[in-house]
Amino acid sequence: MPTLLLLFDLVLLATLIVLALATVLSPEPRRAVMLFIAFGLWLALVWARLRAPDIALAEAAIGAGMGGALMLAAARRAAHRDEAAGGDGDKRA
Amino acid sequence: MIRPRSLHRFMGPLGRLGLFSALWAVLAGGSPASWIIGAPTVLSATWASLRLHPDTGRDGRAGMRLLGLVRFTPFFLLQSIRGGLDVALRVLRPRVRIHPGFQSYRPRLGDPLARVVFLDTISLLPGTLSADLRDGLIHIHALDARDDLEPGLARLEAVVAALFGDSLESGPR
Amino acid sequence: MDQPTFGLILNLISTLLACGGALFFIAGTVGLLRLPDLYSRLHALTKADNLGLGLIMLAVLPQAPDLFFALKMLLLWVLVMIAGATGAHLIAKRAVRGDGEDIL
Amino acid sequence: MTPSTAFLAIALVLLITMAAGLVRVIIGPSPADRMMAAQLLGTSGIAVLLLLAATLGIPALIDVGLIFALLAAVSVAAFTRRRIGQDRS
Repeated sequence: MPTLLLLFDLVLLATLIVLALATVLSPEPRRAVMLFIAFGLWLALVWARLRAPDIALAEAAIGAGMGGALMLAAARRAAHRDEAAGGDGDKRA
Repeated sequence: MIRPRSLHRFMGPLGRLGLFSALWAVLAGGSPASWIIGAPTVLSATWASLRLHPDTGRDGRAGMRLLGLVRFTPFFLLQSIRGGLDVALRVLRPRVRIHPGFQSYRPRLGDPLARVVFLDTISLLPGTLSADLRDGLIHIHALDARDDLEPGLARLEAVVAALFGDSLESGPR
Repeated sequence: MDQPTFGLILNLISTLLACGGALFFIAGTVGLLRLPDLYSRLHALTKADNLGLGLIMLAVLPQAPDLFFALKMLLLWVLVMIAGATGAHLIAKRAVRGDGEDIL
Repeated sequence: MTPSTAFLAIALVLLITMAAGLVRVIIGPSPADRMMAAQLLGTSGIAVLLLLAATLGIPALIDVGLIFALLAAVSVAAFTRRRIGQDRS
């Protein structure tokens, strides 16, 4: 059981770090937002594993939920403005 | 036309109040102190739902029927198990065996709420996914478009119609 | 039947159900990665996942501390099913109509 | 084998499945694919939370699962929202 728990923690942490890196390094705003939502979910899982359900609740609701929805809208608007300005849209990836 | 009498109407103000109260009791874990927050919440939820969806059903026709629910639930569970097994077996074999494509179906359900339930349950039926509802025609994506989906959909529609006490003879809109 | 045997059988059933649930989750993810087009992937997502969650929920159900917890779990499953089916329909509709695909 | 050990092992399997699903978030190709993968993440996350709640003995974790379900619905609705005036249906 302890070994299994350690393995669980290692997978959880490794994926969290990979997700954070992928989010920060993503060149496309909308992909970054999607990865940010996934990151928020994952971080909530980490808090749950640390026996802190209240913080996990806040992270999932505010960090991933509200923040993600707002950032989706913002990314959409930014891409729209780029396109309206005759730019190359969000095809910079 | 003689309409089947609703045994349970969830659509009236009192019915909604009861429903939201039950929901709160489940969410809050039945602690009496939680009703300090729960009572205002339940009241405003009832108010908001009446405001957003004021149609309490023409002479109670839109009410959900207990008998229909008893018939609907096992049908739904069985179909959802079949749907999951079907898609899992298709995906897990070495060569994925699908012939995706679109078909369309004309629903005969008149009640808007019943239509929403119908659309959602189509997605849980084996091999079908409701993609669009336009001009009274449902566009359905099928994993195997060579099959005829008509009989299965008609059966599902009959079960949903029974759930809402809706008659299929009313025709499209 | 005495108490320990009953508990053992219950545990066995729980474990089997959870394994079945995990199998459906694996099938859903494999479908998501293998299937060729968006609509087919949606099929794998909605069906396999809802069933997988249902089985896992049934497995955890005997461990529930009280009745309210069990009811809450059932409620959670129903909500996920409604949200999943509606979400799949919305995503498919958006793809069929092709609106906003270039914006986001 | 006690069920809690088995539950933990299955939670680990689900975690690995979720990590595999992340590949779809990263490669896309369309935004809808990414959204779908995020939804899968939510559902599997709820399953992991349920298993953790049973293994660690913290019933409150199910509330986090409820928020996950809410989150999936809200983000899909935000994602599929159409611009006003684009489509009148």
